[in-house]
Amino acid sequence: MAMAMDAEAIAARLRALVGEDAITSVIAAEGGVRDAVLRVAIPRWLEVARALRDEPDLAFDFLDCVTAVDRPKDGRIDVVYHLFSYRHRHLAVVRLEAPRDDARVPSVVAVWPTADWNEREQYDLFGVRFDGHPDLRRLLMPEDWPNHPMRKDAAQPPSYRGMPTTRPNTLDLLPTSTLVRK
Amino acid sequence: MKRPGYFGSVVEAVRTTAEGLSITLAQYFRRPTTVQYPDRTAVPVRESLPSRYRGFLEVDLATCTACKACERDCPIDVIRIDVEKRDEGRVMSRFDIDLGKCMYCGICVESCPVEVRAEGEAEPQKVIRFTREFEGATTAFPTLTFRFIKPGEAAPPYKPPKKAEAAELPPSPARGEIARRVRAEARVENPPAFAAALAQTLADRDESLPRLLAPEVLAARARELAAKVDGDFPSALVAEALARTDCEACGWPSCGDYARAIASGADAQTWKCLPGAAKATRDVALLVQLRRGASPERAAAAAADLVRMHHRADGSPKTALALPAPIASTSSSTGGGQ
Amino acid sequence: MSEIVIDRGDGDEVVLNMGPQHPSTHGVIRFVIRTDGEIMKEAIPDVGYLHRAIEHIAEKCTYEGFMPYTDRVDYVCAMTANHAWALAVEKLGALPVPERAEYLRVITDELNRISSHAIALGAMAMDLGATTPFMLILREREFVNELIEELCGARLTYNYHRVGGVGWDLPAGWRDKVLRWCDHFVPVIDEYQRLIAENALFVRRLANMAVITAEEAVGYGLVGPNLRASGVDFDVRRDLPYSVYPKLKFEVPVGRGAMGTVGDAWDRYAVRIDEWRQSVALVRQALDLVAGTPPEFLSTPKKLKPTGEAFARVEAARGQMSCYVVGDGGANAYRARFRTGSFNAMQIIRAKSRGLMVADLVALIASLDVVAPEIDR
Amino acid sequence: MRMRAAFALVLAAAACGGGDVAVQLPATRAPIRDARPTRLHAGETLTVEGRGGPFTAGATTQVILPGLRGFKGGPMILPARAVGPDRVLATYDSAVFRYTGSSVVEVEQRLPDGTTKRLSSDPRAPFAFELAPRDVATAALLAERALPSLPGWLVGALTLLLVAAIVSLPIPVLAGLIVTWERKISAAMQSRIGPNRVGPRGWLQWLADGVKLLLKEDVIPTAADARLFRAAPYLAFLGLFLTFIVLPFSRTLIVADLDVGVLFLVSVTSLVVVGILVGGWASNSKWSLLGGMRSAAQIISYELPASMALLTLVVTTGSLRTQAIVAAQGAAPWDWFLFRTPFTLVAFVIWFIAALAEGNRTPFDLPEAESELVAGFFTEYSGFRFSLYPLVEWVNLAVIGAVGTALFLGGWRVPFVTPEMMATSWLWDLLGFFVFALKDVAIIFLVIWIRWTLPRFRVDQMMSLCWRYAVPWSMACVLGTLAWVWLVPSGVDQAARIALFALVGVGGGAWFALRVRANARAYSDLVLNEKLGGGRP
Repeated sequence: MAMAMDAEAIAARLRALVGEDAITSVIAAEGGVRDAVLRVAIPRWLEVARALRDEPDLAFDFLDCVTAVDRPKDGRIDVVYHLFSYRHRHLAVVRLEAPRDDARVPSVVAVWPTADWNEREQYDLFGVRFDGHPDLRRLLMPEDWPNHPMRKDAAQPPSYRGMPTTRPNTLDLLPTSTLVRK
Repeated sequence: MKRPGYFGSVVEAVRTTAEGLSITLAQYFRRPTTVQYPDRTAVPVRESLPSRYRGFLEVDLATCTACKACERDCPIDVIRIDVEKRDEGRVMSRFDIDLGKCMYCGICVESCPVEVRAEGEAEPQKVIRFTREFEGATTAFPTLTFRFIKPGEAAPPYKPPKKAEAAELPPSPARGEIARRVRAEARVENPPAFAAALAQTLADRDESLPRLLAPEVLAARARELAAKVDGDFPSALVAEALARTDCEACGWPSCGDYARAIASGADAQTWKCLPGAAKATRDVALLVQLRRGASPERAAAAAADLVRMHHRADGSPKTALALPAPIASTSSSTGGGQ
Repeated sequence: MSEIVIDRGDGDEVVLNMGPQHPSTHGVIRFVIRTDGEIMKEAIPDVGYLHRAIEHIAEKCTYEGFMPYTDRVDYVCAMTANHAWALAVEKLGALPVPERAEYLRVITDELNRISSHAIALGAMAMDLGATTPFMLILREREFVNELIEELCGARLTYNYHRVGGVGWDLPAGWRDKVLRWCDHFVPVIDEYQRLIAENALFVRRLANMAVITAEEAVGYGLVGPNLRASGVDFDVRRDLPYSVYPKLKFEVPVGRGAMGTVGDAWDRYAVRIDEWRQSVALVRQALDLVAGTPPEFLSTPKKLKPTGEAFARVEAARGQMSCYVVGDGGANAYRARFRTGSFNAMQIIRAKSRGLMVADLVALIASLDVVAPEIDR
Repeated sequence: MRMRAAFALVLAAAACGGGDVAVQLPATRAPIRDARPTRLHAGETLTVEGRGGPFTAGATTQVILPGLRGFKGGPMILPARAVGPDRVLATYDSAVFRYTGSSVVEVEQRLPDGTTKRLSSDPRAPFAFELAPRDVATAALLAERALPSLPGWLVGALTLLLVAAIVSLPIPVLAGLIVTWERKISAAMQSRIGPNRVGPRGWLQWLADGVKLLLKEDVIPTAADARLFRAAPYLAFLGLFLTFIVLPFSRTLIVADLDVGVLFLVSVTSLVVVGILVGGWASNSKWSLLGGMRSAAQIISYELPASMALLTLVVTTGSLRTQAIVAAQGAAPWDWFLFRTPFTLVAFVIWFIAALAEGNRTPFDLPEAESELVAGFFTEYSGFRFSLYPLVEWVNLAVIGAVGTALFLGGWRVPFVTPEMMATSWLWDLLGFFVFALKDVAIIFLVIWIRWTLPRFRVDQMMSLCWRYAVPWSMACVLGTLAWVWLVPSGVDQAARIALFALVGVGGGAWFALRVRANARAYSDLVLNEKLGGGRP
């Protein structure tokens, strides 16, 4: 029986299933935040994930998207999971707030196989370590790339293996009319 | 659904193959839809394109108010506008668009505030707009940088009439004319590297001194260069005299840099172009003399002495110069000199 | 991109390096194949060769300035990528969109879906050796390109949608041309079906090959035609409706295992052919309804400096493309994330490639309709 | 071009020894007992033996064969000389074309006293004569006699080389024309225009490509086995070139009408697989090796059904000679072997599929499957060495066409003209050659047409098609034909031919034409960009 649940109902069900401390809070969908967000405690995330998928009333069988958002001002990196249920047609947004310098989050590859590459990409670009990931390597950047490029504080290395990573703007190379007249 | 059995698959194979063959034979008798660009199309492809086609950009400087909205909104800043304060007021001294890097997204056209009436167009166009030109194939990459204001010239910004708000939109030439003119100029400005070098080596195969310094040849060359060296002294003229092979024998990273150094006087040794040999030394010496105001005859004589001093009879340079450390060129080295 | 160091397997195993430049990897993707000559032990994908850091660029230019970059997220079906970004930013800033713009968006999305499927189906036929269907179907794609070129001036990377509407209105006479093309295209679909889809050789190459069950499809996050071919009846246009899709009637083709089992390579092929027909029907309905809408097609937002986060989904040609935008009040997006159909489809190739033959790997890649720009972004 | 090649073949026509031994009936008391040998080449002598010394030595004698019609129409007269009372030696001087027929032998002598004596052999037992133009061996012999100054073996070798050159010169031209035609057909089938810039309407495109390939540098990979790498293409070319010897282009246009024609044909094509395998291995690249192995497996396994299919024909005609097989077929379509019996029809289909497989043609072009093996066994080749492999593939097309025409579609038989009538003048042979060429071109079109319609087999499917379908069915055909030839009375046989032709030929053709018309009418050609319009060839 397909019965869509909203964020509050989901949070309540999860607290009942996993424990009071699993869901730290629920951010309601108002102001800039367009979808309600469940803030989950990082140590309990794996259990919550299993509950989200296996609980018949929740049945979140599709992990839509895993995104890391670097917030240096608050000193944290948020890992946001967007989930969807084909049976109940309802959505859930889970946010894990990890400390910025050593972001360690349990991997959910065991629950949703699609998390494999999603997590590898977020590790590659943001440096979020996913514990328990079978093969946590860089996905997009070369193996020996010096930093995690999409972090707000990541400077672009001037060259990689002898190849310059920036090129002068072709317009600057053209001598302007003033130079010629001198 | 179960796959057909042993004989069923034979029947299926025959039936579907026959069906496929009948389709391809039917296709065989249809008219081909391809067109043999570039030389066998009914009309030049440019005319067959829809009016909204996003080809090369062009700017009608007569109606441009130099508000720099397009330069500001372009996501990859391919537009460069320089506005200078001159005695006759604010003036645009440079309007370049690097169409080699542009992604033809049209954001600049949308952000341009001034609307104009282009010849033969119903809808009002903008000052910066797309044309239906697209043939930009070139071997020298700088050709794709369209310079709507020639270096050294200036264009006063357009002042839209205040009071006649509802007045007729300012007229503007048909779309494409400006683009074609600027593209032609760009092609002239950047001769393909290899063509120039090839033409030069083929044209004057015999570069021995007697022929190069023969009185009438020298005098004719001096007069020819004198006509070119009117007041201004663009380094491109010097660059043309060199061998344009960027071989760094003269110590400069490229012929353009050596030419600019000679033009600006930074490098007085005008005989260091080894591949150019006597011919290059002669032409450059003539240019330098004429630049100092000498008459063609005195310039020819001075050039002849200089060449005889530094070149053997067959035109080859006397001293195989040891390469000095490359001198930091005034601007980063690029292909052909400016 | 990683230098995968393979330990030398047992005696007769050959390690083949297919890609990154290879005629049938549909873009710059590399597969390290461990095989004994014909049967593959495994095909390990290695991606990242076309990574342009589009998500990072989103943080460097304004919301409107980023729109042309979304064309490059999936240059084969750029329109739906535009649409995803427009939806996400409009949801983030709660911006109104005129009704005419919604219809124009649907029309261009469906036309682009047809031309994208044309490449998918044509390239798959070519990978299995039949070059004629590829040429014929590219001729139809050329017509679609000409139609969209007349509408917005570009043939591949359109930059047609805007935040708050679309860039241009319908040119005069365009509607009849599209209808004329639709009447021409429907019989071509039937001919294409008879020429290649039902060809015995083609069917034998694809039926019962690389069967993906519904659980596997959902688990690996397959979306769009790949998901529906495995029997999961889900389409974002109908089940999480956006734009004006609720006003349009269309069925969602689902894999029925007509030539083998549900979820085999042939089903993925057949579902795309049926989607052609649905898209033509959608274009026709939208063209009729757009005539009656008020002329305004774009309401450019005055000040676009939203804060908060928004998540939008669009049914792209390669399945549901999700776009997650975080705004911090600045003119540029604070964080933008595109999750595309090919990205998920690539993950299942390694699992499905075990035991297939080298020729089948080519068919598997083509049946999943994977394109490199979407994987690496 | 093809006409000059045909005449060249005639000048160098050669037939070496053997042939059917005509059964001689015991002669009665006729004055002439025997005439040997009955198979004569121009330049050889005919020995006529009399019974009881009927001839007078030294008299001017000539041997007359009334049954064979001489060049100018009258009975054939051979100049002869009587070397003994019971032996006359006649020299068969020269004949441009092959004569076959039976005739009585008569010797006419003018005696010193002015009377002429005419003796004849047993009228009831005519001799079956076969007079053929000079074969290469006799040609070499004559050349040696004509040039005594040069050593004998050199002249012989030069003659053979001349013959080989004359036969092989048109092959690259043939390949070029077929390549260009294929590109034009594939273009038309894909709504493209195809080559139309080089030469009249693009027909010299092959020359441009050939010259380009000649100018390209032919690179040998460093780690490749250089000697084998260079030899491989020539092996493949040799294998293909030898098949031209037994192909009957016309009644007399055949290089060597070997008695083992069909067997020779089947065995020679296996040289091509050696060339491909060696080429694949010598390139020392994984992709080429895979391509080479796939192609070897494919060609070798398809040789079996191909030879079994041809065996059914040999069983029906009773001779391996290609000319004999052509002679056994009538000119009318229902007399062709294609529609002779249901078994030969199936044999044709199997042989055609096997021929496609041996020529690496789609749907069997696995060895050079671009999408998987980049270019298969000739990935590493370039320049002229590379051009030999496509040359082999496209001339193979012509060979498939020629073999199919000769063995299944009645070869050079001109409708409503009996072989005897054809023997009368060389114009009939020319017409026969055109009929042969027409059928050859039809089969080539079919092979090209299939390439641009069907996708490719997978390796295991190709093998299963061969071993689970082609081999058993071809064996069944052979047995079926045996039973058919032995059991079916000729009346039923004739009816079966007409029925089969009507059903498959006419019926199938009509159904197919209807399908083509339906597809042609399915949708109208659309031109959106009127200014540019559709393509014009």
